[in-house]
Amino acid sequence: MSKKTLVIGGGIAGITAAQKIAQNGGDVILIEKEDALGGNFAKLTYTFPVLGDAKALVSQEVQKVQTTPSIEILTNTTLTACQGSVGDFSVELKTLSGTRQEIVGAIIVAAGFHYMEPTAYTEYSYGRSPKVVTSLEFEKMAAENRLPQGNVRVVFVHCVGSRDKAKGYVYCSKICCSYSAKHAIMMKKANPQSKSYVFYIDIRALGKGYEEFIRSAMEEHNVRYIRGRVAKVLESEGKLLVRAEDSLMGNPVEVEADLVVLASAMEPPVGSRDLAAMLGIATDEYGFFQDVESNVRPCHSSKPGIFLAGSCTQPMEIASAVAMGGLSASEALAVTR
Amino acid sequence: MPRLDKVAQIPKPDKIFVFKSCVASNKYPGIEACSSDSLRILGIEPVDSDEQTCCGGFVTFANVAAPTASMPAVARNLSLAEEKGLDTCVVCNGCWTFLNEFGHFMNHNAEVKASVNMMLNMMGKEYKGTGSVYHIAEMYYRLKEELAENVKRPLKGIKVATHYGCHYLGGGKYTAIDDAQMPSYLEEIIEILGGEVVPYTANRECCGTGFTQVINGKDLSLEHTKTKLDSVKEADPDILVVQCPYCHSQLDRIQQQFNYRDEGDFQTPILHIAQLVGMGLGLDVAKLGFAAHVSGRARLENVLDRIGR
Amino acid sequence: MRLRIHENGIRTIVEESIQKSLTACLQCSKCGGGCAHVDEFDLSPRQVIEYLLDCLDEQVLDSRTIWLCGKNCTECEVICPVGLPLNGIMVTLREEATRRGVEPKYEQPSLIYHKFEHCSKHRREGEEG
Amino acid sequence: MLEQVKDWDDDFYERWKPIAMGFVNEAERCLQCGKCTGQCPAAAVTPGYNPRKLIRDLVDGNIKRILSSVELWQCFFCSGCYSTCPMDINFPFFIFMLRLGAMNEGYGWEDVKQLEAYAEKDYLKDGITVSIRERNPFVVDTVGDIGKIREAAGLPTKRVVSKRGVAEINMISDLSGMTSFMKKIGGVDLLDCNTCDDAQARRCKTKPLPSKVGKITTKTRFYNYGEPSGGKTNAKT
Repeated sequence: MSKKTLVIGGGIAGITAAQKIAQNGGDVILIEKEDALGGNFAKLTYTFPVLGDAKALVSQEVQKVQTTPSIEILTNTTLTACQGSVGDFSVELKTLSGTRQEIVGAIIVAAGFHYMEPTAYTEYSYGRSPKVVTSLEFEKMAAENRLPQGNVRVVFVHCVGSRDKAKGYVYCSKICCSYSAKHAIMMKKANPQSKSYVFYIDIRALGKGYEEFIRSAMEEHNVRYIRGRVAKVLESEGKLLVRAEDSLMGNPVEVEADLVVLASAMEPPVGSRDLAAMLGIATDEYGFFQDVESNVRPCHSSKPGIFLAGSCTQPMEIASAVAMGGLSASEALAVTR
Repeated sequence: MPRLDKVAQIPKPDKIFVFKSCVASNKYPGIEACSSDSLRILGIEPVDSDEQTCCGGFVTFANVAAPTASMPAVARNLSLAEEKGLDTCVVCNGCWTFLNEFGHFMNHNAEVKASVNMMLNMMGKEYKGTGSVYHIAEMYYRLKEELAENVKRPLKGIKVATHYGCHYLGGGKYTAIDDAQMPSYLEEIIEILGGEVVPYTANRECCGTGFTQVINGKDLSLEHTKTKLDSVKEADPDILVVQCPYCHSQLDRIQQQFNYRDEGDFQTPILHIAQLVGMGLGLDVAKLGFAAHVSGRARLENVLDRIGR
Repeated sequence: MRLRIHENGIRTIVEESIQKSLTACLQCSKCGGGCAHVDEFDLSPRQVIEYLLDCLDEQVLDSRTIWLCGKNCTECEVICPVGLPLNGIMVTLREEATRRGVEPKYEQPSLIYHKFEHCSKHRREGEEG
Repeated sequence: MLEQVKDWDDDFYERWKPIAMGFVNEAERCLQCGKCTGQCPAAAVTPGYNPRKLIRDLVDGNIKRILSSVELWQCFFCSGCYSTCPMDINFPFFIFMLRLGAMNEGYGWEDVKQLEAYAEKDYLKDGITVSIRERNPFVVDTVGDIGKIREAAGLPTKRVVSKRGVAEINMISDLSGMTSFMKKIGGVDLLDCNTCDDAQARRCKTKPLPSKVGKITTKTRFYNYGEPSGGKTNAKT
């Protein structure tokens, strides 16, 4: 029986799981398909509800795993085959230098998530106008100090791709409300002259301090929240026309904007169904990994010995991903020793 | 972006049943003449029947009876093509929606189909649901290569704006060949014909006819048409191309009314896509039926002078 | 009627006088729901604030609400979950309306206020457009 | 105005669903997100019209407000709401069916009557709804005879539907109950601008809307969703 644990995914959930196992005397192989650890967290500028420096936080965590001798980090590596059962999985890893066989006792899947590309939402002019960006692109713009300057209006659009039966996903992406508020605040801090508008259906601030965070955007940073889903973004004379309904009033409204930020849905990681088939575990209708019992065993996959962590199971914020990483680490330790 | 998988499913038959539209026949005969002739040039023999009536949609949208009353009329018209074993090609967005949508509804609703067939059987007809309905713009897009080969009178230097019309793209959310919000196949056809596409802001706005609104709520209808026409005027195209005769009639005739009322000076010629293709394919000028056009005829003459008669 | 939203309405004057951002309004409708006289207003206090945010200044200044509300009663102000001083807002609006020469509208609304007859203006020429 | 809960008809929607022939049955899905109204051409030019509110009232069962409203008759049928709806609600069909419901309660007959004339004089007589008759005096001056234009384009002078076709359309109309429905409304004059005299023209321009259509009294409709004055003046700034 192997005492090693394979962690798939070097995002914050995978890093936390690897760290916790190592802290308790286990051996870990941490694989990441990209060339650096950090995952989606590393692409952010600030965290919420406290505006912490995301890059510093994640590099601190990455450094911890990199300096732990019992964690072997393999970047640019993917899983290509997996056989066996709990305590004795034989896995095949494809690295840059070739393939490699390993025997591991447990597997933690922390494959993360993917921001949906809202190309199907042609009504928002995404991909046609450079002034319409996704939240991820907005983060990048903020990191590179490319946010528009001067007297500009920025419109944030909630629920792009989520809560949508026709073209997207029916589920709620859970964190878009909070991160859009974060973006609005970032915009205001970077350019105090700017005016921000947020179009929402409901505000779903499900976490400690989240409601207060969004209220602070409204009250202190003067962000205008309009209840209504944006119907159309048109380009007109170098400006964007954002059309929606102020559904609290019942009036169709129009905002002339210089930048439109689409809070696109969190969707399952690319290739999640293939990975699930390889591991022999179940996914839900969207392609997220299915837990076997969501109330008391949220990190157990449908196969014993394979555990789930982070946002590959459902849309989730950083704190929950960290908690879930810790939980799956303790479950993995229980079967490997 | 056009849905290429849908386009590929459209056949290139030898013959097709051309369903005539009421507005096209009686207000803008050029559309009727051009649709048959252009299809013939592109290698499809148009088949015609004088038994075909109005699509039957009028009954539903005017609320003069429940949709149950237009269902048999739709089925009857579709059965005319089915008898000949052909698919149907329509020139009007309204006809397309009703034939397509109600046909689809009957195909998936055995009870309604049976009751409709009970009526049709009395007149010796039957609706089976075997034929498909295609819009003529779809056919042109499918016959892109043939179109490119046959251009005789390239629309060189002619600025063309597009208006798709609501009932093809909106009503056909899942069945149309393009996305409802940002379609682009008409633009491609225009480029094949050698024209220059002009974008304008209100591209996807409704023409303002609103089925019955132009009769019962004229003020609303005019206000909406004005926003549309204002936006078109700003872009100043030589031609605004539409794919629905009803939009054609609204946009063409209301311009004249605004001019009479001194609410602006609108002189944009409106052309149906069949007329535009007919023009590109070098049909006789009389066949294009420009004499029936109300607004912007001087500009149409100018366009003809530029590209050759 | 589609509105173009901007930021240069009397909203700025109101915000200056109450020293608070109107975007703080939750739009929870507690003010109108708790008000004893809301039936007589044309706009509920919540709507006044939303109109101000939408820069529908004329509608706000033309409304009866600003003349009827915020006189002696502080019901809405007391129950407002974000503590917006609604009385202060109404006072500012009344001052602004007086400054602009808007006629005060104290009279009670008639019962048929909301029931406008269907306009029978009817044109026949060119029915098919 | 204060709305009383007793105004609501809790099971109207349930009762109405089967009447609507399975065309429409997903109003419960509505998220009230307002995407429909945001792009609606009718809402953009009308202060009160709002598809979202109509759906809300339908699901709530606040049906009196919908059926007696002017707004119900202001839809443009552009299908924009359907094409943009994240929950795939086919709202234009709601309007068809709700209008029939409103007519059942005695509203909107004057509108329908004008259209009925097209059905009776053109659709049933010639088999073509939009006939060669020109009803626009301006166009008569500009365009002239359509028959000649048709001839020049190589078409028959008049598009004629075969006798059999017209007979079959009439038969369908009888069988589906459309004819009896139209008899109930009664006929109406349809004028032809080509042939109309001065007296007729005067009457045509000044004729008020009828209060009675055939044997049916039509009730006055109201602006139930807002006042007919809007942000028109502010919209420009």
